[in-house]
This record gives sequence, structure tokens and C-alpha cells, in this order.
Amino acid sequence: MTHVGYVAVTWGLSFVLIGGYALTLVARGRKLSRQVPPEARRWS
Amino acid sequence: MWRDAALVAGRDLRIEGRSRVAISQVGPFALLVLVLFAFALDPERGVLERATAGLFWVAVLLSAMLTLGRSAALDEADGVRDGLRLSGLDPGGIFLGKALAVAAQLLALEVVLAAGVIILYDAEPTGIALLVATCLSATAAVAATGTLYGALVSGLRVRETLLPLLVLPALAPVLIGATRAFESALGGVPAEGWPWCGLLAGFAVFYSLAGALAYGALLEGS
Amino acid sequence: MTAIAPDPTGPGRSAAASGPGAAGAGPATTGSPGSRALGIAALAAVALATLYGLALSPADVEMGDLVRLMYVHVPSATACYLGCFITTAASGLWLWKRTPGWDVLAGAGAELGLLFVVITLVTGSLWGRPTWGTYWTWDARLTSTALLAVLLVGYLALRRLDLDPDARSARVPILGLLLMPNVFIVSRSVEWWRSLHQRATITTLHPQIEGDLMVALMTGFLAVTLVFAWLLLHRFRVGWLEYQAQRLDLDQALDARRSEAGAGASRPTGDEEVAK
Amino acid sequence: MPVVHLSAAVALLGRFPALAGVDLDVARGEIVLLRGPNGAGKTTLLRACAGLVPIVRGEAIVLGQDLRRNPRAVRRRVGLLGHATGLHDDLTVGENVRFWARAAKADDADVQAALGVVGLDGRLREVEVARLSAGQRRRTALACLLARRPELWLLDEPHAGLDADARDTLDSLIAQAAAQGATVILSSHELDRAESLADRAVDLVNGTTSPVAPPAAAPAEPATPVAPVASERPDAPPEPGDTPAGAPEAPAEEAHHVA
Repeated sequence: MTHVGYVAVTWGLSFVLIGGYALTLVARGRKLSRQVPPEARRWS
Repeated sequence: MWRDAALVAGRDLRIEGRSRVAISQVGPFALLVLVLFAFALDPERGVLERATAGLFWVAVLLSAMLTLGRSAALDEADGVRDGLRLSGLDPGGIFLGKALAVAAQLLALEVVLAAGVIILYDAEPTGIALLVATCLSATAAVAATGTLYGALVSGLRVRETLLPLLVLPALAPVLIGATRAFESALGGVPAEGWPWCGLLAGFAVFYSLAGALAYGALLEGS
Repeated sequence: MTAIAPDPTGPGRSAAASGPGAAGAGPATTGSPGSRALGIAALAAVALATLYGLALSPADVEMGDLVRLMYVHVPSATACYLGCFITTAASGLWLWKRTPGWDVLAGAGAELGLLFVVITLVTGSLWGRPTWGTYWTWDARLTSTALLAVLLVGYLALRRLDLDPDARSARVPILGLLLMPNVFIVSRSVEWWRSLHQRATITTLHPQIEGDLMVALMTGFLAVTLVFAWLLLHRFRVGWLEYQAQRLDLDQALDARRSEAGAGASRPTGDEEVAK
Repeated sequence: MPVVHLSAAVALLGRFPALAGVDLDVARGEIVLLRGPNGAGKTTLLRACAGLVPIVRGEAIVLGQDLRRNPRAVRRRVGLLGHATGLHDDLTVGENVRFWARAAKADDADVQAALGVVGLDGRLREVEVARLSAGQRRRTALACLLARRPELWLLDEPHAGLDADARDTLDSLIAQAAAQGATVILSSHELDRAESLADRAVDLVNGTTSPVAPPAAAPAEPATPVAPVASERPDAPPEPGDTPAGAPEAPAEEAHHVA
């Protein structure tokens, strides 16, 4: 495989960015869910 | 609506004429930018001549930020916004009036800057009609866009810093179009510049309409 | 996308409907049976895309293995335009309907747009370095993408300032409504500008992709789309929770206001009719 | 039909309910004084009547228009004199008054008359507002209001910053306007002066029209400190019928203050 470094950095960075964003979203969701009465979370 | 626009434009221009900020500060600032460009880009190497059109419009945009900031600040003084809401003036008319006042100031500024680039950068205009048309349409575009975005950030504490961040990317097409048209008019082929001039005119019409429609809703938000 | 069914009056109702009886069960999260299914599908698609993109598909004849960057780059660019489109559409719907869900959706779209535009720019420059020998070139697409990023940053900056949902003015939705037209005008003018000077230097940005490479690109699209949908769903729910947490309980506030201590009348409240 | 009809009106400043249930009915030609301590919501009530602060709950009819649906139809017929004057510092007195008058489609004769009434038609007319004293600024703002010939006058502490002569002029202007059919709502800390000017007074406490005790009861109540009553009343905005129920509130507050 040529340009292994570029391929690895591209895919790795994308995984880190999206995964990190997803984790912060879940964490924020958990924190806020505790502040809000359950009836406000109409999806659960 | 046009009556209201004339009334508001008259007020803004009268205040600017009275306070002389445009003449005593914005104009000199624009010329200073031209001089700074000369320091940054060595005049001996011919960079200035090739970049004249772009430098001219960058100087216009930077100075326009000051003019737009002042235009927005006028309505934030001491209950003026409440007065406008109570006045019964048509919001679209207020928008057009403010944009017209800004456009008039920018046109005056461009005359000064044009003299500046002719003297300082040794520019030689060839297509006068294209130059004038470009100035008019680009100025209308900058004034309409800037007045709309000025209303978008009005009343916020960070207004002065947020306005350039929002308005400059939106004005990127104006900078591109006006610069290309000017390049054609300054020693290029004028015929190549007219399509850009058309783009500028279309941009100006779009933002004038958007501003006239949106201004009422923006005036409501406190 | 369809999983959240932008319904301002009942966000996520479709997801809730898919899992009846789940109310109150489990820890308090933004997850729901629907979103979990979507998440599993997204993870599977990501695994598939990784498998195809990095292992199963062959290298391109011209680009070699650099083509594997495209499987991330191109779907990300599409996703960021999708985010902008959602912001503009939701802003317009907010101005029309004035229900808070659309405003939350507009913010979610812009935030996801920014995430994917960053990925697009980073992967684009990483691709440019070995291809053109430089991380940045004034290519039309790169330049207009960079401007798109600045437009999104500006929108989110204004949004951050204007948080109070009850006293929300129209300025954020109006800026959101202008986002897509701005993106369009900017990218058209930048492309026109660049096409005058550089003779299509970068048409190789999207070379002919066929066969197995096409399959790999398609799995990339599938993965990014599903991930985008999952993120949008959760971002929407987080935004909705923020709105609920900030929302004024008006009845409570009114009672508190009427019973404020210490601010009582400092004068006798005498005759209503004042002697003239 | 009353010029102003508010029923259980609620208005928010940001997230703070500055008006927490106001009932107010003002007939044409009346002069009504709003009384209340600082922070009672007087300014917000006046601004809400002008359509500048949205009413989010309750009924609000001003000048025959539903304020919640169509505030813009009300605004041009209202004159508001607030703490902020709405004047441009770089324009002269005459230019300011003419701008606002022409915005309201009044003509130059109205401008001249208004400037004459407030005593600014002389040399001061050509002076830039930035160089005026606070009292002169307020007189200029009053001239702007007069020139627009509003049907409803909303005056937020109009006496503040004026000298004795100007106050007398203002009072006679208000009385004259009311006699000619304009309606006036004002707040003032000059209570003696304002009470003699007004037809009646409305008390505002904690953002609500506090119920008024019967004349005899107020001073006679024993000074027993009682916790504020309002918290025990879970029912929403006070209806007109609430008045007797809330009656103890006023003496209780007073006793609190005395103690």
C-alpha cells in the first residue's frame, strides 16, 4: 500500500473527530436528561 | 416606503455630516490602508500595479466595516430603536434608507480611494463606464448586505467584533467580482469585466430584497 | 434523517412509538430503541466501509492508495452540505411556524455541518499534499469549502450569544435562512473566478471511479449518511433537552414574582380615587 | 370601549416576569397614575401598553387593537416618554423633533407648535442635543411626543429632571390633552403632584395590580407582621373578583415595612 501514512491519518482523524463528537453528545444528553423531567424526553 | 427611506437616509447622512467621522476618520483610514499595502508589497517589483484592483476593494471593505458599525450604532443610542418602532415608519423603508446612506458614504470614500490609487499606485483607468458601473453595483451590494447584517447583530454586546466575522465571508463574492471587473477596466479587456458587474448587481438586488423583507422582524427583536 | 421526523410538537415521537413501554425504563439518556437500532446500523455500515475502503477494494490506477481518502472526503463534503441545507430549511420553517423544535433542528444541522466541513477540509489537504505537493491550493472547491466553514462558524457564534429561547429574536433564524443562499453564491463565484485562470488543475479531484472502487465509495456514503442521521438525532434531542431545561416555568416564575419578599408597598395603599 | 384593557396580562423581560398579572382598564380621556415601588413593573407596563414589550399571557386590547396580535397598529398611535429620550445627539433640537414628527406624518406646523409649547422655539432650537442639559433633553423628547399627536400618552416619570416651571407646564399639557380626548397613563415619584393631576391611581406591586384595601381598613389594621400572602394563592393572575380575597395583602406589607 502506498501513502500508508496519509490514509491512516485521514481515516484515524475522521474516526476520532466523529467518535469524540458522538461521545460528547451522549455525555451531554445524560447530564441534561437528569435535569429535565422525564415527560420532556418524549422518546423514552 | 420610499418617503420613509428618504427620511431615514436624510437623518443618517445629516448625522454623519455633522459628526464628520466619515471625513476625518474613515477616509484617512482607507488611505492609510493603501499606504500600508505599499509598505507590505514592495512598490519596486510591480506587485502594487498588478494588485491595485484587489487592494482597492480590500481597502473599501475594511473601511466599510467602520461605516457600517457607525450606521448600526446610530439606532442603538438612547431609545432610538424604540422610537423607530413607535414611529410607524415602514421597516423596509428604514432598511433602504440606512443602506442608501451607507452607499452614499461608501461612494464618496471610493472617489477618495480612486484618487489615492491613481496617485500612489500609478493606476491607469481604461474603461471608465465599467469602473463606474462596478463601483455603483458593488457599493449597493456592500451597503445592503452590511445594513442587513448590522441589524442582525444590533443590540449585542459583541456587535463590533461579530459584524466583520459574519459579513466579510458573505461579501467574498463581491470582493471577487469587483476585483475582476476592476482588473478588466484597469488595463485589461473591459468586455471581460461586464459579466462580473452583472453578478454584483444581482447580489445587490438579492440582499436589498432580503433586507427589506427581514428588517421588520429584526427590529422587533429587542 | 427520517428517523427524527422533524416534528416540533413531538420530537422523537416516531422513535418513542417504535418502543412502547420503554418510558421510565433504563438510565436517562437521549437514546431510544429507534436510535439504538440506527446506531447499530451506523456502526455496521462504518465497519463495512472500513473493510471495503481499506482492505477489499483495490488501489486506483492513477492515484494509487490515495483513492482511499476519497471514501471519507467525498461523503463528508456531501454531509456538510446536507447540514447546511437542514439549517436553512429549519430556519425557514421556524420563521413560518415559530415552534421551538425547528430552531433546535437548525442548530443541530449547523453544528453537524461544521463537524463535517472540518473533516472535509482536513482530508482534502491531506490528499493535496502528496498529489499537488502542497497542503493548500486556491482550488475553487477548497476555497469555497473554507468560506463555508467560516459562514458556519459565524452562524454558530451568533447562535451561542442568542441562547435565551423564550426571548429569542428572529435574527438567528434569518441568518440561518441566508446560509444556503450564501453558500451557493460564494461557491458559484469562486468557481467562476478560479476557472478563468487555472485551467482546471484539479479536475482529478473526482476521477473516474468504477467497479470495486465505486462500491467502496458507496459504502462510505452509506456509513456517513447513517452516522450523520444518528448524530443529528442525538444532537436534536440534546438541543431539545437544553430548551426544556432553560424553558421558563412561567407559572412558577409568576408565583415567585407575586410573592417577592421585601419589595412590598412602602406607602399606604389608600383610596383608589385620588381627591382632585 | 376602554382605550386600554388589560386582563391578567403577563410580560417577560428576558426570563423575568416583570408583569405577573395586570388588570387595567382605562377609559378615553382619563388620566391614570401608576404607583408602586422601584421594580414593581411600572416601566414595563407602560412599554407593554406601547407594544414594545410583548404580552405573553392574558388579554391586551389597546386603542381597539389586540396588542398580542397586532402591536404595530397600536404603536404609531401611542406616545411614550421614557427614561430614554430617543434623541440623536448630533442633531439639533429642531431636527430631532422634525424627524420624529415627519416619521409620524405630522407637518412642520405641528413641530413649530410643539417646540413653542415646551419653550424650545428660541435659540435652543438650533442647538445640538448633545449640548443640552438633562431637563432640556426631556423637554425635547416631550416636544417629539406632542408633535406626533398621540391618542394614548404613556409617560414614565415625566416629572423627573424637570424644574418647577417645566413641571407646571407639563401638568397643564397633560390636563389639556386629556380634556381634548387623549388618554394618559403616567408613573411618577412626585406623588402629591401626580395624584392631584390624575383622575385615579393604580397600585402595582411585584408586577401585579395589587388589590386595594377599603379606605377605612388600611390605617386601622394592627401591625401584625404576616408573611406575604401571595405565595399561598396558587391560582393564576388575579381576576377582578379576587380583590376581596387579596385585601389583607396591602396592610400586611405596610406592617412589614413599619416593623
